[in-house]
Amino acid sequence: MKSLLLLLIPLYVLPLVVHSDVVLTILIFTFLLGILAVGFNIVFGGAGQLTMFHAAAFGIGSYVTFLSMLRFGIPFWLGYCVAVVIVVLVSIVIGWICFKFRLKEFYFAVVTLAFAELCRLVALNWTSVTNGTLGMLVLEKPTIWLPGSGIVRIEQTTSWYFLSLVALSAILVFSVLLMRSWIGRNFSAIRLNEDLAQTLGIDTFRYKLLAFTISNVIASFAGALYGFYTGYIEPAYLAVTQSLDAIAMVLLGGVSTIMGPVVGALVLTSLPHLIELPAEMRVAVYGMILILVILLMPRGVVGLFRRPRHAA
Amino acid sequence: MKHCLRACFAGALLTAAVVDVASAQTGTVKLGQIEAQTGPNAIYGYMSSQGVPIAVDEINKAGGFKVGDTTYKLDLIALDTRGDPKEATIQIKKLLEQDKAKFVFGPFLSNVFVTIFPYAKQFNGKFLMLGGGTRIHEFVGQPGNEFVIRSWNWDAGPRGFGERMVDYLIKTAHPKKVAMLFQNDSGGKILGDIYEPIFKARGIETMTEYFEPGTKDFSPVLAKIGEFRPDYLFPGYSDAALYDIVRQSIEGNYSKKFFLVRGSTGPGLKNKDGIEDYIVYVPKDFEEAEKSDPKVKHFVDAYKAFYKRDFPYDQAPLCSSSCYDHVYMLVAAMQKAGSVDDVEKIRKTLLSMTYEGMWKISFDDHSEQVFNFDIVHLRKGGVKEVSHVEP
Amino acid sequence: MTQVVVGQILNGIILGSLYGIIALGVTMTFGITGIVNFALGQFMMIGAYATWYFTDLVMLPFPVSVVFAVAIAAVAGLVADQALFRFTRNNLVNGLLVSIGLISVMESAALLLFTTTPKNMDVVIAGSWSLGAITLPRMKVVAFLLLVAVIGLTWLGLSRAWLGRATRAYAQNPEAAMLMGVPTKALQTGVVVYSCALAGFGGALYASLFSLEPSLGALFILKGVEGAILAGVGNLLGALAGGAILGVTESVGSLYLPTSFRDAYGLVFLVAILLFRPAGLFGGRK
Amino acid sequence: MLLKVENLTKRFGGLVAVSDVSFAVSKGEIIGIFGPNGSGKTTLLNLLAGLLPPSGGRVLWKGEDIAGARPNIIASAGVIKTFQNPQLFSELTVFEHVMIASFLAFTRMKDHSRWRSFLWPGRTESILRERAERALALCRLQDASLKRAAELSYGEEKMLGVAMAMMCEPEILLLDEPASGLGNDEIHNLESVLRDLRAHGTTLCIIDHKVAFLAKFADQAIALQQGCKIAEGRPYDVLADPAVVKAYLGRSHA
Repeated sequence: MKSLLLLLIPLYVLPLVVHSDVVLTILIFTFLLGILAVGFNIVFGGAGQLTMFHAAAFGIGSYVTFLSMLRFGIPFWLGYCVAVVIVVLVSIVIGWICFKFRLKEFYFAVVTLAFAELCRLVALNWTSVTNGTLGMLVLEKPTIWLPGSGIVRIEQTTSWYFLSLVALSAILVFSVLLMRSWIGRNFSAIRLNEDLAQTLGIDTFRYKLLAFTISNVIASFAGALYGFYTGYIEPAYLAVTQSLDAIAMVLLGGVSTIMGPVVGALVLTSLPHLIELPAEMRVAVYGMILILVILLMPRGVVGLFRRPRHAA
Repeated sequence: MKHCLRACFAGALLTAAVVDVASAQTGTVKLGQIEAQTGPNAIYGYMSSQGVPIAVDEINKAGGFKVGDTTYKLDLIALDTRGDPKEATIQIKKLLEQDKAKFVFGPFLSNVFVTIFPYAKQFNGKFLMLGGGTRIHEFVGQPGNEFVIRSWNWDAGPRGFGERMVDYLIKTAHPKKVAMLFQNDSGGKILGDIYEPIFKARGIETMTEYFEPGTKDFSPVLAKIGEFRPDYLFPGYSDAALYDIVRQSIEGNYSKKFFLVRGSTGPGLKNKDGIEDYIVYVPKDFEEAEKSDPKVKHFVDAYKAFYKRDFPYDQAPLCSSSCYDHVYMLVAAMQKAGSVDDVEKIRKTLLSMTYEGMWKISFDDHSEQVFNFDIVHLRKGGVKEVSHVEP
Repeated sequence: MTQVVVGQILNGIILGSLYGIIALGVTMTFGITGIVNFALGQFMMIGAYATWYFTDLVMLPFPVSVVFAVAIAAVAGLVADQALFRFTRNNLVNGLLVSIGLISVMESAALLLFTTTPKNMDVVIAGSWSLGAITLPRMKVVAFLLLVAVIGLTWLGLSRAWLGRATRAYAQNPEAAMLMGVPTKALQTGVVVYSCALAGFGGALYASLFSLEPSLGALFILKGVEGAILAGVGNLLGALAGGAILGVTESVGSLYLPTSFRDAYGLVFLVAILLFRPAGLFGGRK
Repeated sequence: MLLKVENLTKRFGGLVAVSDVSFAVSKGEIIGIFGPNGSGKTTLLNLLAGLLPPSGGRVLWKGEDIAGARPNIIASAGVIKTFQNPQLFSELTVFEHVMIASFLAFTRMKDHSRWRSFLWPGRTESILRERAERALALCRLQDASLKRAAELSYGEEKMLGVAMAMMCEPEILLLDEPASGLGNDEIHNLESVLRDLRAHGTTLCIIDHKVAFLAKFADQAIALQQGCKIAEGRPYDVLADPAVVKAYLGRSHA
């Protein structure tokens, strides 16, 4: 926990030093996509289940939050609660189907990919609600009650910077607590040897379902914030490429580590802006990283510094 | 001590002024461009991003342009959004805040424009954005959105090229039934919403089908259209799909007569023996115009020299060329307005002037572009008939 | 109306054969090397662009350029296997992620070489046969026959020739096969290269039917995996049937439901099969 | 009667691995089950632990039939099993293995709520750590607690399996061939551990083909052959039983 706070403090101080909007924007996207990556890492790095559904949860989070705000005229946070309820229900249904049939690694990934694509097709074709391919313009902004100035709309980059940083910090603290608790130990048991975990009294079905649901709820949180920050929600949020981005970030940063996904998110978000590559080359570099990480650094950047332990 | 401070302060002011005067002779005008040069839906962005560099290169080689007593050079900052709204957000911020560009070309993609619009709106009055995206039509011309100008003509409306195209179709072929087949994305949906009323107003029965972007086998949806027995098939909107639609429609003999408002003559020429009729809106038929119009000849040669490859006659040359005209039009507006950074004044002159480039370009009161265009009518065997239209 | 439906069933089967050849590649690679080569779609793209290049630019006759295209796809497969897939044998997750990396590398290479503008090959066999209201383009029928022939030959090879039996033996029981002197390393590489060549061949025929874009691989690999799982991974002839079932449902389905649901059918099949008949319709190796 | 097995059978297609086996174990008793390789010993154990669904028969645990229940339910009921070839988490240290195995013990902690331990794990952790040290000490693994599972010797792996089983606070411990593949000093070590377990009053069910080793500990013994129970009773009587001798040595041996 201490190492986590040590890494976060400089980020809080940064906006006082750095004023360039571009750097702050890149960091905001890093934090938001970092939340998605941390969510994925809990189910993949923690419980060892490779899911491809987190992009759908990401999209559902943004769509449902915005639609419930429109339909019921409630503030952002209440809208997000509605999204959490929906995502939890969807995760339980899909998780129950997958884990009841004891789908292993590859087949679990393919089935969750199929469900994610189905959700994307629904978002694409349910034009009366989601406006289909035209996407939806989000002009509302999240509001926060600040002691000094009461209800404040988050609009400027710096306020978005702090909101997304606080959100990321909360998710990171939660994931540290989770992985250090008995739940985290059970996740590691399931990841490393599911049969043995069964004989130790761990109901692997329930804990895999819990990991899957937690990861999707966190992904929907990232989706809600992301949709409101960019101000535009479209079916592409649920696309496979969004899932693959999160997977690449976690692999690059370090699977089963706490800060790994955030490091991966920072590298993959800022990469296109640091090196001025022709567009085609950039996509190639992206693919190259994925290959090199898997073949040469299976434990990712952060993983290099620490032996993999289940955070006990 | 105070005295000395005041002295050197004055000194500093003086030198700054001198330096400023010395550099008054030459300056640079920053020109931003955010287009999707790669990625799945980059076909339009890729084409338009080719015209601007040629114009900028020509102007700078000619020593820049004079406004008042200073000559300016153009500094082009072309960024590739890869069709990803997230990238575009970061890039527009870079252009407006870091590079302080006052003129931005693009985007042609509606979803990119809609994402960066709320952010760009904060800079209303401080910069101009010339974008071609279809959905820009919903925002342009409204109070508070003065910074947006749409650099492509609109289909509907009194001077809309779509209406003129439909009138031409009725005049030449008197069709009773037209089947529309568009891509299931924002561009396709908008085309459907525009052209259904236009055809209805003229008593033509229509049917609209949508296909998934990236579809290659159109035979199921063409079979559905075949049931409708249309006189004309109206497919849209990008060449990527048109080649397949035209070929498969001919091979499956669903319909051999085609009417297009977007896309190029390419598919028609490729299947010239199979088609019976192929009416397509082409901003300029370059093969023919190159022979008669020196400006077009100059542009084609400049393109070949700059990119060192042959000129893509069949692939919607409009985008690369009209953006070429836009650079010159912008420079002319700056010269007429007599300033390089008074955005509001430049905007007014730009919207009020008519620019005689490869096109006769002017803007309607909705600050959307209007320009003359050609209707290319291919008959069986590739016989081509071009008619020029002045909206 | 029924003629239109019959027309679409035939069209679906023809399209299904393209899915089938990729499904066959997926099945063979999974059966022998234990991973799914998600980059097969890109080898199809290589085959397609190579055929277009040799036919339109180098002006070679179509059959010659197909042979060249298949050769190039096979060589690319060998390079990919030796450089990457050799390290991810029997590790599904790493294999999946490495192939995804390979997809973006190969797609951007194609973008660099051929730009996004679609390429169209000159029509190889023009015209179409029609029977009542059903009209089938000649090229499509020829392509279908060639694909079925190649899949049939592969199946025959695997069941008759020694190498084929060794491959099947290895697929069923790797340890036993190894003990009987089956050259596993060469076999695994051989299978990867052969499935890439198959994909290249599929790409060559694809180029004769449709226009080409760098991103054509993505759609076909998903259909290929669906077809392979539908038939039961490891079941060779089943791959063609799996592909055909997918093709028919999509074509006939698009007649009644909006075409935007086209990809949904394959996904629904995939989920249903994996849950209720994990061994696939025809019972392959789970 | 702690555990009562009634005509438990298991068929794999035509092959009958375990046919109609019945026996009973009372609290604190040690029962030894032995038989030649392939006599269905491990299958029987897997049936009891729920790793294999039985084809027939009942397993009454404290009067309640747990046959066919999921392994984790049977484990939380108190029936804990070790593996013939040890199943371990290769990347983790010995201590981490035992901490993971502490899950059942953790769920049975009455004195405070789980969610408080989620936020302030301090107290529960220290209790579990102390129990883990005790279990490792019991199995003579305290000095190896920071070694990674992959670096352990075969004997140490077996001992870790027993330690993990102990952490689950078993009411009955099913030991699957604990002595097989061990060196002499490791067997001595194992024997002293089993004596400690007996002292704790843990009910044991040991299966092995090392007859001499079993006879030393078991209060009661059962002999299996081709899945059937061919003899039952005190270890030395069973050993002397002609049917067992014939099964073991292949011919009658006076």
